[in-house]
Amino acid sequence: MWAWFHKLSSPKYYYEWAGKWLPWLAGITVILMVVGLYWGLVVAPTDYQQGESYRIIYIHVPSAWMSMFVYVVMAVAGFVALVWKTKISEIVVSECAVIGAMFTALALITGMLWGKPTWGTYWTWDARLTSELILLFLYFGVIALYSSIEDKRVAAKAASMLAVVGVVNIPIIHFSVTWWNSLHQPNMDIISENPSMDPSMLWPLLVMATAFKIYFVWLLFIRIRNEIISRERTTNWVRKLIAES
Amino acid sequence: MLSALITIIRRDLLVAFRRRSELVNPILFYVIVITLFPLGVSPDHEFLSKLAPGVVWVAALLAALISMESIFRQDFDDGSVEQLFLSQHPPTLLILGKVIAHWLITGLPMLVIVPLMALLLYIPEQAIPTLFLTVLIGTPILSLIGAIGVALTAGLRGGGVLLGLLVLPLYIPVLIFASAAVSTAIEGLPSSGHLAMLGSGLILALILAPLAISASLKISMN
Amino acid sequence: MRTEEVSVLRAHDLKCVKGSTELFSNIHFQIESGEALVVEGSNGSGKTSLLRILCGFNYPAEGEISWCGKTIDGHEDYQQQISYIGHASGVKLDLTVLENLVFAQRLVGSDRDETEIKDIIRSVGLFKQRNVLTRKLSAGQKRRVALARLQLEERKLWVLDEPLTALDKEFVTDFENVLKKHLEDDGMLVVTTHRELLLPDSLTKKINLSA
Amino acid sequence: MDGKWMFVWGSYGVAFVAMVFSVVFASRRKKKLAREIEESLEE
Repeated sequence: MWAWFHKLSSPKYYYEWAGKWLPWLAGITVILMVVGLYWGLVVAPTDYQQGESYRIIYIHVPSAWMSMFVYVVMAVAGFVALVWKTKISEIVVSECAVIGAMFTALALITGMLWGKPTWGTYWTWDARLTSELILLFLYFGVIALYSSIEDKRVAAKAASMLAVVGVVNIPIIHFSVTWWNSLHQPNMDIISENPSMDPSMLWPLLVMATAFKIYFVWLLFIRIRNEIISRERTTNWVRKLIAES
Repeated sequence: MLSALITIIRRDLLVAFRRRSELVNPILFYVIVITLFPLGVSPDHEFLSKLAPGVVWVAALLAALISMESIFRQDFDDGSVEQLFLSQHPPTLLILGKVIAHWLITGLPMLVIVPLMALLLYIPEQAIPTLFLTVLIGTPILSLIGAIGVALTAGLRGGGVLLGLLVLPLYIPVLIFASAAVSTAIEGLPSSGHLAMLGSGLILALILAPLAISASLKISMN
Repeated sequence: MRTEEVSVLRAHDLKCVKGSTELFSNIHFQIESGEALVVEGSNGSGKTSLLRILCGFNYPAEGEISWCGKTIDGHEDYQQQISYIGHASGVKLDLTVLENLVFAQRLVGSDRDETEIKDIIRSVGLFKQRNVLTRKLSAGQKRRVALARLQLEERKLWVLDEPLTALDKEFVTDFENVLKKHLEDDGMLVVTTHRELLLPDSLTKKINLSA
Repeated sequence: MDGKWMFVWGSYGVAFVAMVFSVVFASRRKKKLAREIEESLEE
């Protein structure tokens, strides 16, 4: 097991290994997305309180989950990069930052589009939206730091450090924002997602959430492979690879 | 151990006092930002005192941010950063000393001036002790977190703006708890809960931040 | 502070990469107590990088450095054997010469009284300027403050990056004597320089990064 | 049709565009990189 991890941290091996997975990941993502979309948009019943607009949660909730999940992945990779100095985990940090920022932005946009028909306004300072907004800032910080340092290995280490600091802070930020929110808008939480969802509505959500997760891995693998080629462009194996294709 | 801490604090204070002109800049900035709010929003007595806790603290965040850069800037230029890691004493201890010195230069003047700012913003007298306490507990947290950001961005062009992007989101919990403490004090309610929250934040920052700063400096030295 | 045992600094198969360019690779060397290593090479060949790797500030892309048989990675005592003078000499411009040295020695942990420090200041020819802000000194004089710090710290391994920059000829001779004395006392030295530095041949190893 | 569907289509549209284009851009970057390296090899 340990030996396998060690092998995986070599860029060449990782490149080939991830390459084998790509078609499978693509296939599973597409199938799950199609199933989830059909189920969520057509099969699932209309919500008696919110009407059709509740269907936005099938992308809003998975995006929001992913926005946090990706941050944790990024921070764990950052920690590994700082302690064991493996090249692949450094790349994972910078690529996760971009993908995570996308999911966070999606969660915000879909959240706002859900808010208009539900609350009558695009933006409210509710705890969830505010936390997502701050999370987006944290992602932007990592991306900005990474792109302003020229030496990409140093940049990746700095970004890793920031990701680790961020992940320690996120629970504190989330707690403070929730607390702040309860202070100012005590009645806002009633119309958030129902904790006891009907199974006919819950299943499509779980399918979509899985689809998003697989999609993330797929996109991450593609981006990591690109970054490996870019960084290792002077090595023999990359040259051979390019010459052969 | 303690003597090393005191040595580095004394050294940094001495250096700072040799450049006295730069010493007052952050505090002037702080005062000016606070003055802008009544001008930009409204000088109405009731309205201002409602806005005041937020204004005092947003201004404190910004002032802490712009004063932060000086903590390691010179050390990177003159090669003292390397020497921190070759010392007989643990780098984290010396770094803690540097943060303390920096807080004495930037946070302490804020502490002195904040009751005056409270008068400008019509914060009732009963809330001033709480305000004072939030600044006393809150600004060291700002220094500790800010120093991580500076350690990561030192030696970069345009580091100042970048620093804001990295550090301001991390300042949010301090802003929330500190201004809420002042607000409750204005309403005449006890604010010890909020202050305890800030206090535990300070303890956490004191333990973790020096480690993060030290690791960040090592990365930036590359 | 100095021990009788022989210390060994050993570098094995070092490689350094900056960005996407490789600065050097396949660097091997070993020095023991009382020996010096002179690092040569053209501009941009990675001399400074090598010294910083030796001090543990940077990590080599490949290879390993060991001190007395133990790898320096996570070996904290090792950094406490080093005195380092880089391009920036670690001198605070807003402190006087004397203050700089007093603070430096306290941070290092050695405890000399002020007369000893003054003796060292005299030996680098800055006694008259001891209470002058370092900012007001010339480039060569600033460099001398750093060299005075070297003698004050009493560390075993001296890592010096272009120590002779801006120094005048007479002082270079003095400084060579300081280095020789350091080697005689079983010290070790790693140095880069563009100017000729006279050190006993039998104790000096050379390595050229451009080769 | 319920007016609320507009918001549903809007958010699904945004998500679709973002996610599909992320993959497309990543694949195009790979081709660009390959071309760059090929050119540097020919030199």
